[in-house]
Amino acid sequence: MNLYEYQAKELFKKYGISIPSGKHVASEKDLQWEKFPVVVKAQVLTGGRGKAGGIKFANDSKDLMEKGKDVLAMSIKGLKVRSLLLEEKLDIAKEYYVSVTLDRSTKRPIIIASTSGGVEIEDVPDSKIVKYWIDPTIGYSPFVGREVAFKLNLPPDESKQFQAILARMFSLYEGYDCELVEINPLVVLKNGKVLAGDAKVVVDSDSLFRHTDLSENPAERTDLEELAYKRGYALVELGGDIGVIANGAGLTMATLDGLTLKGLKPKNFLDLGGSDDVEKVVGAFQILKEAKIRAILINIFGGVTHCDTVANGIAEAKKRVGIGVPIVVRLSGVNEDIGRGILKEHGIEAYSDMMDAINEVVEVVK
Amino acid sequence: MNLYEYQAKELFKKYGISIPSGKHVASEKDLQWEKFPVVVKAQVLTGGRGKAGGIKFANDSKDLMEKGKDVLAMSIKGLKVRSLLLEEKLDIAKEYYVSVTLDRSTKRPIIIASTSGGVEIEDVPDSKIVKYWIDPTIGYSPFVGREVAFKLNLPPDESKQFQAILARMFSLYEGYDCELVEINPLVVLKNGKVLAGDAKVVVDSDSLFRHTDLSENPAERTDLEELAYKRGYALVELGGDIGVIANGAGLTMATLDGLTLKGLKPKNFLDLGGSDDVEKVVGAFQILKEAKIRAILINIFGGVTHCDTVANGIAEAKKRVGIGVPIVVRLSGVNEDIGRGILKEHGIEAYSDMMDAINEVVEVVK
Amino acid sequence: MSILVNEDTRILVQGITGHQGSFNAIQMQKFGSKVVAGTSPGKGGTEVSGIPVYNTVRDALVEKPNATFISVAAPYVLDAAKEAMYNGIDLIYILTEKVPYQDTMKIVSLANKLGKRVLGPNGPGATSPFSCKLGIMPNQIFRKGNVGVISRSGTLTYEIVNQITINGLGESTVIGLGGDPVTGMNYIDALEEFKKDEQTAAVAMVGEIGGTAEEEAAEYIKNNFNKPVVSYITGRSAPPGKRMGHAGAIISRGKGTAESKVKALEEAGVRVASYPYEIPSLLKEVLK
Amino acid sequence: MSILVNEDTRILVQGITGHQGSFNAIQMQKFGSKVVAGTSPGKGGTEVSGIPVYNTVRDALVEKPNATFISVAAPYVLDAAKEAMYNGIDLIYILTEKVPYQDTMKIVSLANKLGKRVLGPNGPGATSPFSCKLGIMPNQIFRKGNVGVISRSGTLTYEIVNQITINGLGESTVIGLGGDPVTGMNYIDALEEFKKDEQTAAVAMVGEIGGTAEEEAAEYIKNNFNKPVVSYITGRSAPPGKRMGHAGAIISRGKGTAESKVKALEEAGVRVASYPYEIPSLLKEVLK
Repeated sequence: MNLYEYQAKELFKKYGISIPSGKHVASEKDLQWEKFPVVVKAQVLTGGRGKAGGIKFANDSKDLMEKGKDVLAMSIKGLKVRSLLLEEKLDIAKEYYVSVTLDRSTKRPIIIASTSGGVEIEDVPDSKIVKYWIDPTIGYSPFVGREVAFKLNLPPDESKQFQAILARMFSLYEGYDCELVEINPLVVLKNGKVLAGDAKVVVDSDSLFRHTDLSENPAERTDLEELAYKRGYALVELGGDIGVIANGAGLTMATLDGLTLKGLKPKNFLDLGGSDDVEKVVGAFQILKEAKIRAILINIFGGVTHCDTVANGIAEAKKRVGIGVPIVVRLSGVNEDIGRGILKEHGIEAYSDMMDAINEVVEVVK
Repeated sequence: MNLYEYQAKELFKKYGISIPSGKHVASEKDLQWEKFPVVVKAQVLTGGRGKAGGIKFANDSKDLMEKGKDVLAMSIKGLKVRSLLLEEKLDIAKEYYVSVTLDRSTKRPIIIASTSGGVEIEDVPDSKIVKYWIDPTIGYSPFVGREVAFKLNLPPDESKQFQAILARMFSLYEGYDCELVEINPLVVLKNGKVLAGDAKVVVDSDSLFRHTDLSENPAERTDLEELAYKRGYALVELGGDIGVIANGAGLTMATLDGLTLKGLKPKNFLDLGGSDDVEKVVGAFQILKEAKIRAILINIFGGVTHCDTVANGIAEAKKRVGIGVPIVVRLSGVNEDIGRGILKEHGIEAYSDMMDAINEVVEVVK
Repeated sequence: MSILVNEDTRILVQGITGHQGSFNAIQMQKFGSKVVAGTSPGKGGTEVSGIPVYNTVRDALVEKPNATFISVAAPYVLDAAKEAMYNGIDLIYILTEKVPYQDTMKIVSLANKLGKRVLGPNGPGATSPFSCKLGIMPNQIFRKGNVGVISRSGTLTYEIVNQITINGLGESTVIGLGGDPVTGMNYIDALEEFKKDEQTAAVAMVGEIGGTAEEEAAEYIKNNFNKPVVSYITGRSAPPGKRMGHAGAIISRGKGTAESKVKALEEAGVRVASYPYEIPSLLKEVLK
Repeated sequence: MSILVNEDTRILVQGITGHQGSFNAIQMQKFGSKVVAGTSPGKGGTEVSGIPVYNTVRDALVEKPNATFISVAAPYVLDAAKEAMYNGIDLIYILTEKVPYQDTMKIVSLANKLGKRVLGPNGPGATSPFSCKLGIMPNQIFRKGNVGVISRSGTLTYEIVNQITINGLGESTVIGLGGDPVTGMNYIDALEEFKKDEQTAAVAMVGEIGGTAEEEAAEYIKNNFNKPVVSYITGRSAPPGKRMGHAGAIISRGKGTAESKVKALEEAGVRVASYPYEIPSLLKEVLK
């Protein structure tokens, strides 16, 4: 789960990581500030808000009110700005980069740091980046911060502050089950103080049961995805016109790939998951009913999910949901024959081979 | 460092371990309580206060005042009672025992628990004691509490509370660098609630730099020990009449053992430690001057501590301190010859062999 | 002789009285696995389909289990895995999905230190027809044979195993690694075992988008693996930045694309299928 | 050939610019030890007695150290030991006293996992005359010979080594385990090394009150040790419940008495001296 900058900075505060003084503002009436100039920052879960005009400077109360309203009314990359972060304007001398994240390939946390901050880290040449993998047996210890700081060649006073910040970032990374804790830019002020200019924190959604202080943020979901999410389905909208229902993430992806290789454009990823429930099948159709599609392909390899259950679900959906497009079904595995029999009663001929079903979809949408 | 019961219970509270409602009272004027009867518990750093009359029950305010004053005026095993803990009287159904401590031999924390609580754990037969060693790689995890609780055969509701308490005791054990966290008795009330009747916590003195909320308690020191402690010397009073100054804990103990084997009674353990400082030597004599002794044996094996430094210290002490008893000196190791020369100038013949020096002490006190 | 699980595997089911635990304990029994014990704190002394239930893993040791099937809820998986490892269980299979990845990292790091194996979380387990199934794969799709199968997914694995079986081939062991970003065993761990296994003549490797495990496996195959490998990679049509069902199936910051994986595998001499159904014919070719 | 330290030992001094660090670095050099590098954050590029100083252990690796002498202040010992282990140093000697024992336990547990050795804290180190001294023992008390010495104390060790030397015998390696309740190496670890060491013909074991390490060593000697052992145990006259200088030297709850240790050793066939000066004659007897 991505956190907004203001949420991430609240966590920074909790962990003792220096941040600029600031205020989170969700409505016009709170557009007030004492010491100008002030920075007005759109709170959106996407990068590049600066270029998109989501960061503005205000010089007095009137200016703040105007610019604040402007930014509150914006959408950035399709995402509506719902709130702002007002922050003191910083007297910036240098901008660094530092992050803690998971390196999937070594299964270790990795620290990435650079004295070239303020730009996307992907755009910084490798020679200017310091990487440090944390040994899971040894964990984080102050020497890690020293090694990174010396490799970055920081002056002593910056080094000390940097090490304190890095240690706290790592505590936050572990304490809140983060996937990413990133400060970009890590700012060195003209007076020598080091603090977090921006803050990006991604928390593992699966860990939220132990972080009850975090409420779930609305992610970047399309309307269809939001509908599916609310009803407990794993759906990803893809933009094509063939509705897909399958079971298992791998098989669902393979179904999409098969359609794509045949020149069709799938509308969605929808995984029934490891359930064996007629209503779960019916519900999937109810969601796809809201999508503009030309056909639906159901691809089931029966295991935990029995083929007869799916067949009953399809029959039920035909009755209750009223689907206006052709339905192509493939059933294989547990109770395949029973399922095929049930569908036959409802006028559907189920395939047992996945490719046959895909080819049939090609036919019906011709 | 041993904590008083009231201090230990403050830590219990911090860690969420259930304790009786109570109040720490250091002076008569605070001898007040709402709901009677109340228990008046002497706060002393020794066991057996119950038998010594340090725990009393008061039935009303007047009774509390009387008994409180009584206990405040007590000394238990030579230790003055300086404060009290007033606590609600518990409606006790059962008394258990549970502790977390270090097992030196396996270098692992060990959990010791028994349903036979309220007595010294040394007096409980092994068959009624459950021991559980924590694997340092795996650490404490809820399954540990389950295993211990099932082995104790606790009823489900007690088991649940016991597991919560044990997990928190372990957090405290690690969080405060404890040498011991002990609850004896762990009380089961008639209403089923489980809580810490008593509380014993010993914190590693070497860890106090990171537990700045704990102030150092006056330990059970004799006047001579307290004097030495304040001046930075490791001194243990032993009760005999031969003063001992040596360097290194092992060599100092060996010196005491040598005197003892020869039928003499050493007054003290005093280790000069790894210093090379004339004043440190002089200071040692200044401390022993306060002790009733018949002779002083100085036993030095010169390493970090140079023999000439010690010789100068002895000479200085003879001049400044005015020691009224014979001094026997043994010098060996670094700068032994120089040291012996210096002492000769001051009329002291130093031995180079430890046994010769011990035998000389036997002679001078005959 | 198969890998990881065989007739000597003695399975403990942690959380045996739960829905998943009891259902799969019985399915494993039906397959022919030795399910020797289960745990469920407070239910010690009862039984599930003749399998004795204990309060703790320690108590269950009287049944001499050497592998465990963990199906407790996600918040309790770390504790269950620690309990199993503390008590000397060698193979830890975790069915549970949505385990926080830092918990998985702790489990994996501990297992490495203690010399234990972890399979999963969020995978279907391991099956060696017909000596042992540790996991949740459907019982009826297998035939004993010489093809080792390694996969990160569940149903797609069954699909491919089924294809292998109905086309007259058979499996030595089928391994589901799990769909999370961090899992215990990975492709290379499984390949190392298949390399040593005399029963295995070829390997089918089923991959998906996300991470670089397939690329690393390709590197390993190129330099260290002497048996033929065929592969199928799914997620070619997945857009970047979207999790495709599995927590681990995501293309992020340009990493984890199907193209990259296919390319790496082909460069390592692996024949990569376009559709799952092509796997059996590719296998027949490389096994000639 | 001596144990633990020898002519191949390349010493790093962590905290080399401190008083203890610089003094002992020079003393070790004088003894003939290869002191190849030191660390002191922020002082990289300087030198101490010709020994190059680096900011971090990582940087110091260019000098190929394989042992470290840690003399940083107690609160920083855990970090220093982790830094050394992370960077692959095999032998960690810790001079510092008053290290919190839970820090020591972490260090020891890590070292066990990573296959490293820890000597100390709060001990004088290890000396093999005259190939290497790692620690703070006085340089002038040694003679090369066939007696291995193991001790928990400092000065008393020097006393006994000196006795051995002036009585015409000599030492293979002298090991000071340290006076804390928890230390890295213990008697058994050292005995295992002496058992394998051809140079060592007999062992002098110096013990003291507190804990049960001597009793465990006695058990080991009885069952597994084939060379003669003589011993001296100090603290016979110490009262229970009092720490005698060393944090570990305390008789508590009836455990850790000198009597218990002497008894266990004698039962294991070890000759136990009443006074330190008797050690050489006992050695001469057992070496006959």
